[in-house]
Amino acid sequence: MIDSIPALMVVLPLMAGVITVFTGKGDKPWAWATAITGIVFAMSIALLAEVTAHGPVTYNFGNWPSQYGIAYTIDAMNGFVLFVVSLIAAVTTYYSRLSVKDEIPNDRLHIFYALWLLTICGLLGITITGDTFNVYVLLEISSLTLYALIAMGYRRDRRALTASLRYVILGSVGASFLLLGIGYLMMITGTLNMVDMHDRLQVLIHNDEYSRTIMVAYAFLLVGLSLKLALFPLHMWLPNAYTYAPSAVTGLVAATATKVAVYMTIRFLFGIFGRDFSFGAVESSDVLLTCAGLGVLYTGIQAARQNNVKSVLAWSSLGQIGYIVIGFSLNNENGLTGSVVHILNHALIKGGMFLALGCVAYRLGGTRLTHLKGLGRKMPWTMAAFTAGGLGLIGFPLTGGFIGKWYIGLGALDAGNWLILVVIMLGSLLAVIYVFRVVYAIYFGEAEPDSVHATEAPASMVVCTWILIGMSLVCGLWSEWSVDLAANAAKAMLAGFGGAH
Amino acid sequence: MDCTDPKTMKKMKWIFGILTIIFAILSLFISEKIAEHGHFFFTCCCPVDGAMGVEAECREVAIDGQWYFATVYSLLACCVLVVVSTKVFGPIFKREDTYYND
Amino acid sequence: MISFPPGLILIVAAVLLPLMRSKKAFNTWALLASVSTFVVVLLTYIGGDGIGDYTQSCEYALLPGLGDFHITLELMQLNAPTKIFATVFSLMAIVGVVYSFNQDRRIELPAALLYAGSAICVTYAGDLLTMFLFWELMAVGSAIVVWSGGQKDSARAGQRYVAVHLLGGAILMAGIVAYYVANGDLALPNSPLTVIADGSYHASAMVEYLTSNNIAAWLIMIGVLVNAGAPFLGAWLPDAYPEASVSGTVFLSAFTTKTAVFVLMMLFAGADVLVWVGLAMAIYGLIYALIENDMRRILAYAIINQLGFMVCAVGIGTPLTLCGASAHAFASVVYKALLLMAAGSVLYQTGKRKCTDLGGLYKTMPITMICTLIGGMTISAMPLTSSFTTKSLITSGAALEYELGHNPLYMYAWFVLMAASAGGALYAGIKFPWLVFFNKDSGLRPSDPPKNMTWSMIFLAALCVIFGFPGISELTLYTILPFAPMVPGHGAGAEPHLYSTWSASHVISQFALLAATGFVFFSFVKTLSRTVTITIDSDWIYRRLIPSYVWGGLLLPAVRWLGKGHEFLLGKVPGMIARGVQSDVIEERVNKSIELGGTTIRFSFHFRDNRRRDWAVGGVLLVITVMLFMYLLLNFNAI
Amino acid sequence: MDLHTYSVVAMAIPLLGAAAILAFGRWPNLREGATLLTAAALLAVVSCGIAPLVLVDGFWTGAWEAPAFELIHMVPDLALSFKIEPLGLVYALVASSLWLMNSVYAIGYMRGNKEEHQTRFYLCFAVAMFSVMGIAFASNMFTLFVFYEVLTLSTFPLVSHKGTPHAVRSASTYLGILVFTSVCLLLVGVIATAVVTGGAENGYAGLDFTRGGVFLNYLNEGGDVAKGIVGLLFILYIYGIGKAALMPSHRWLPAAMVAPTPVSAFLHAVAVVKAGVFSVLKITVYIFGTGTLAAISGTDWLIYMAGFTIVVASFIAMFQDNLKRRLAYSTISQLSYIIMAAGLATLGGAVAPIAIMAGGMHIIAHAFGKITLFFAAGSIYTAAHKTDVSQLDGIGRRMPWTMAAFAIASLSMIGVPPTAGFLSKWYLLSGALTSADGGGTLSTVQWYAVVVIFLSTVLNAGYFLPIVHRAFFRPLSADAEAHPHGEAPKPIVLALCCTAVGTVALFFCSDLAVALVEQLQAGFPSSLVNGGF
Repeated sequence: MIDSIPALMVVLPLMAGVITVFTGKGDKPWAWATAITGIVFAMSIALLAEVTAHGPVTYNFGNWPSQYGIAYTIDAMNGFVLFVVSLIAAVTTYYSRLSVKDEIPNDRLHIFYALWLLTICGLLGITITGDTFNVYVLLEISSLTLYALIAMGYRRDRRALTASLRYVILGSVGASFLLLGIGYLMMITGTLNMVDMHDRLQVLIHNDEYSRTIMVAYAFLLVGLSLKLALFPLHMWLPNAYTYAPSAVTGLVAATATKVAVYMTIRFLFGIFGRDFSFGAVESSDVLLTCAGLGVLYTGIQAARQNNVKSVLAWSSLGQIGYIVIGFSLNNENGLTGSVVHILNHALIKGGMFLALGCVAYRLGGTRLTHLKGLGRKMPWTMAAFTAGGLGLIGFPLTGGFIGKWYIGLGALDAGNWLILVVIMLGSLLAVIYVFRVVYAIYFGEAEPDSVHATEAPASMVVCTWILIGMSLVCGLWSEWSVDLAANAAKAMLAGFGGAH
Repeated sequence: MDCTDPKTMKKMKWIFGILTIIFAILSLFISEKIAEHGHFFFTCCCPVDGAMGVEAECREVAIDGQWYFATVYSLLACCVLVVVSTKVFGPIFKREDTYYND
Repeated sequence: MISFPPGLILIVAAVLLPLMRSKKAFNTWALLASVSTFVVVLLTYIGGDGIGDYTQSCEYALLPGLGDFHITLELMQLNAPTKIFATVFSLMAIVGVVYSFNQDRRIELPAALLYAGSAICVTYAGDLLTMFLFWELMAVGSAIVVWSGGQKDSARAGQRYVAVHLLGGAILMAGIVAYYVANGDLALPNSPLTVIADGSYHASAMVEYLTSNNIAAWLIMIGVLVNAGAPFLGAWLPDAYPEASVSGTVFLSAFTTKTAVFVLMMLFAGADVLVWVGLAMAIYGLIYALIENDMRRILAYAIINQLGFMVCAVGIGTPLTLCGASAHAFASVVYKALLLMAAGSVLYQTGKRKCTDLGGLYKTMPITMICTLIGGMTISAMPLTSSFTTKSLITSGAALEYELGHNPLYMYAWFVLMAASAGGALYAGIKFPWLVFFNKDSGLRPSDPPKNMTWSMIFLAALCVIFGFPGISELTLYTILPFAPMVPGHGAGAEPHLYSTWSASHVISQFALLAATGFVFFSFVKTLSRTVTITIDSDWIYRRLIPSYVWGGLLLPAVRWLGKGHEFLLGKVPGMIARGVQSDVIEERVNKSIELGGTTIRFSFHFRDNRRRDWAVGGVLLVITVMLFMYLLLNFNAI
Repeated sequence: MDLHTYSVVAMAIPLLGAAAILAFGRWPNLREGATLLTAAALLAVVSCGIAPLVLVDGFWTGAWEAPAFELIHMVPDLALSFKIEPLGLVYALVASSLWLMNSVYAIGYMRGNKEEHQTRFYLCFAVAMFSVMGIAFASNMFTLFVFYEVLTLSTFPLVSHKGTPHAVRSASTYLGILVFTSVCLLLVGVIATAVVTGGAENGYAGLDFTRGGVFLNYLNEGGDVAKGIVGLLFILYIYGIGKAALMPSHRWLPAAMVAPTPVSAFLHAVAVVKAGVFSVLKITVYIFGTGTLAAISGTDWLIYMAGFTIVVASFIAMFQDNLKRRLAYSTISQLSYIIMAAGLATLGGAVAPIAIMAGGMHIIAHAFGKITLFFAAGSIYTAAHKTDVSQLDGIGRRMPWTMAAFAIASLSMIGVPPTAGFLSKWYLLSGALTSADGGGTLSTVQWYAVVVIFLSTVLNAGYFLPIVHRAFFRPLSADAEAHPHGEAPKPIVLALCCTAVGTVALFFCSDLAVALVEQLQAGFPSSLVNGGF
């Protein structure tokens, strides 16, 4: 059983997604999706345990040798990301019942959940696969379904359509860049398998062969990945997409999509090109740090001036991605550990906060700042979750957000880069401002006439919100386990291709 | 004598002037031995021994010399003090009554 | 046996007095407290054999604990000069209480008693810290006395007074701390005074510190000299004393400066620098007294002038001069209080304080006039007054010291002191009574003051005369001096013997000096008649220089500039950043303003319009292309 | 009970109190009862439970070697752990005893002025006290940082209590400056400390407060760090601790004056600013070590800056007509006494221990004096509705107890005996006048410190005593004649009399205070760097 888990992780949601279309109406699609994501989550835990205990797991589809067939390789790095993605998927799916019913036309629920599962399938697939072309395929699966999911927010706000369209265009550009890059690499290495590609690339680089081609492939890949992970200044698709998507979708996407893109980037930079090439031969460290650093500041300021709280969080996500990029761009163990652990913590925090906003939207029909005024007394649990999450965004000590920043900070100083440390702290300060604006409205604002009669959100939604927020707090307080996992992943990545040899 | 009358000033000056002369003569009278011993000025002017009431010849001379000197010295000192304070320091340090409006 | 410092009685009384509701009870208890203090002071002399017996003590652990920081306060120690200073202080407390019977301020008298009590406690202090604690209490008490004055400038003058004293206190404290740090001990260096009694003497630890330029000694000396009214440090005295009330000034004149003399005597006997300081004070006080117009300011400068004698005497530091300093302190407390009471009576009766406004009062204020004359004669050291003896002790001491050692310093001292003595007769003995009571008629016809004031004056006038009577001083004053004022005999084998003032020549010469002074006064009377002016002293530094130039010209602009910098950083920069990033369509605009340092800073937050045009897709694609090329170009040569 | 376990008990009490306050929110009497009970219990635990154990000679130095009470271990270098040592005890004692006073006072004030949101008010107070205990007993820099931030956040609702736009803006300034400095400077310093000294993973103390100082031990164990880096880190720490209000990061203090008076008292005397200066002392002693700072000999700037702050803040105070603003600037000035003490300690040698004692003593003395002053300001506001100094003519006749307490506290601020302020001034002067090399000569910077103390004495007198003069010696203004009033409500008068008496009592019964600060001296013999640089 354990042997086939890697395949099941992808195949199960894929098949289930197709089946969902036929599950009928009402709560059935939701129940089906919940069950599937639950199983997937359980499998991811099993996989993570296996990887932690016994090292990388490889699964060859159809028992083809890896250089011809498709191989799924799970090591400390993607085992960890798989865990994060499936965790978020499970929780948001369970959460989504009421929220989706409220926001999606009831005759399309089955379609919605079909797309939902396919998105999850794509995200898991990207993470799990050891085959570069497979990455592209699954990326397209997840992206296309995601475009549709985002567009489904049109019922509440028609701007979802334009947001989705923009995402389609830019996402496609990014994907095609990736495809080009992968194509170049395949051309010179003759393989699509990541391990093989890594090994051959190292030889080529060492012998100084095809260096221009490698360079171009690298550039295409990095720009494509930057677009996918929404690195400043290639982030334009993200804020509106997050803002106008249905609440549950935002929760899922914000917590997973960019994280998976980050994973891909780390995989390509460290696992395929190797750190000596990525940060030695090519000076991408400076470019990435500059972009991410400026991005942290710019997006922080933007977040501080949004009136839609969902928009605030969307911009904030960009800033947090900036931290993650800074972390791995530092090219040292502490920095990379910080990045990885922040993938988890930020996913939990941001997922939890978007779910909290989903609760607000469910009760009040919107998430503008004026909606949240005075909600501290009316929706105490939801708002407490939001506040706790906000502290995490700031990077307040004892929350998950702090741990990642701490390690990234250590990494920055290990690299002797005081400036970037200051940027990180300034980013935290901006986070204080944008979080505080909202929290102040929640607890000290006078409720608007519309929201006077608001009550606490349904228990199922609040519980899901709190699961994520609670986990983020746990990860902040007893963080040794998550940091250990992240540190293992970081060590593996620094060592080259995930230690799969 | 009406003390509020400005003319009193002149009378007072005379009175004190005469007193000064009397005391000076008195001092001279006591200090006849100055010339005899040739002492002069400060070593002769030690006032302490006089105060002690010791009857030592040398000291006697010294004592007397001092007393004679005292009259002249105090006259001079007072004049200098008055002139210096009113003519030199007065103009420097005297200000309108409203100088400090604090 | 008395085992607590008698001043505590007055301090306790000072705390309890404000609780008295009726005026009568108030006066009665105040009088009772001061009289009992006087009695207790006298009782403290009993038991020891006088000189050298300083064993009675009352300890209080101030900073107990571990290690080096254990400090025990010796509250009660009979120091050599304690007797005479404590006696005159407690005496003045009684007279002062009586004199202020008819004033109606509820805070002044308790404060004055606190002040007097602390002064007495200073004289009984067994260590530097105890001394300092009561020293500061004196400052507090006396400042309240000044504030109670109710004159036009009392508030400001009191403020300056207390600031100067607290500054002096801080300097003194720093000195004590430095001494403690260097020495590990705070006991008052009593030894030089005891040794002096045997005729031989050497410098105290403090004087040695002074000569080796140890900061401790210098800081302590400067701190004490502030209270002593030394030039440049003492401008508070003529500034504040005239602003106190009629009765308050009497208290003020008695304690602060004389405790300073006491402390100087305990610590710095024989420090040459004090000779210079004392001479400077004598001259400085004299010159200012001569050109001053306000009658109480004249007397304030007179205090400085007379203090010059005492400080100089301490600096000479021989048995004779130390006795002279303490005896003269006694005499000058009495006559200065008497003169200030007289001046106060005039002020009380006429409401005027400038010599130019007064004159011709002798007819209607005969008792006051007579008392003033007695006071004037005493300050001039007229034979048959107390200070004829006490001042002579000092001048004779200086001369003797010159004769013994031929140190020219003491010769200068003698010259200057003689001149100052003559000058003192000039302004206080003649000028002050003349301008106030005689001279041209001001037209005022006030009567003598109320009985309690009159009798206080008469009592003090009597003291001046009694102690001036031949033989009386020897019987009374000499017994409470630090030690007997002995002078060496001359000639082989001559025994040292007790100093005596009364010789024909000395008397004659003193009269000669006074007569000459009188002659000069009436010769220069036109020059000496006052104009309506004030004299500026070193208080100019903190009344003009610092407020207008240092503060107004230098610091205030700096502080304002600092405030502007803050304003810029806190107020403008965030707004600039906000505006710089955001230049698009505005949906919501929130104007805010913040008060900072009196100025209003306006923030303007612009919230982004969600409908505004984002970057067009084409624009983003352009950025993507640029990024791609950037990578390619940046690394074109890398490989 | 183990010594260090007490620290958690001390923290748990205010937290339980907070829960009780929340539960009793609807019943004001019960709620205030809970506040008072909590405060009393906290004081009892700190003064009767912890203090005796520490004061037993030598006990705590042994206990210091024992492992700290570790509540939560997060990752290497990051752990919430607590340890009791004398400096923390000084702070905890001051805060807990004054909290009791402040609670009594707050009840009188809040009811007297009919303020709203009282439950929130008392709740935040209790939470703030919780964080104060956390700061006092933190055993590593991270824990201190955490509770430092909790204190900032929990006092924000107190500062903005009135809810007016002005209050909110001022509170935002308060929060903004404190958070900015702590995040952008202090946290950077903390991270850098972990990196520079190798941290727990390499077997060094990392962020744990260490006898002699983390850096000192690191250097003495053969570690290597550039002098410039240590100096830079010191700057980061000092300015990162914005609560110490060293110029130019002092602006939050006057801004916070918009708060109700009990809060001002809490900020200025009990908790917040004390947390700042306490942290400064703590990092000087335990993170850097006086020996390290003496060796880098580049910390004179701290004394110069502290002296500048003392003098300039006093000057500004002199020109403030609003009573509370004047007190606020006075606080800024007085805090720098403690910073100056920390600065003097960095001269090393014989100066260090006594300077640290001066800092500890001034924490106590200033706390008692300043709380009295604020109580008096609030008392005047409650009884007479007056906020400006210029309105106080003759008020001493109507409110003799209040103004007498004010006068006593003023004397303490100036450092006049017999008040607590004298003791700390004594120690501070000792620190300034003790020469680092023991040879009896003073360096320029020491002279500077001495002169600043002189100036400060005069300036303090310059802005406090005129108020006393006004109150007692000026006639009542015509306006005041028309609006008769008496003393403030009894709880207010009781509280301020207690603290005023405390100010004097500290002088006469200085045993406990002196014994405490002497523990600092006894426990931390100044040691020098013997390698590294």
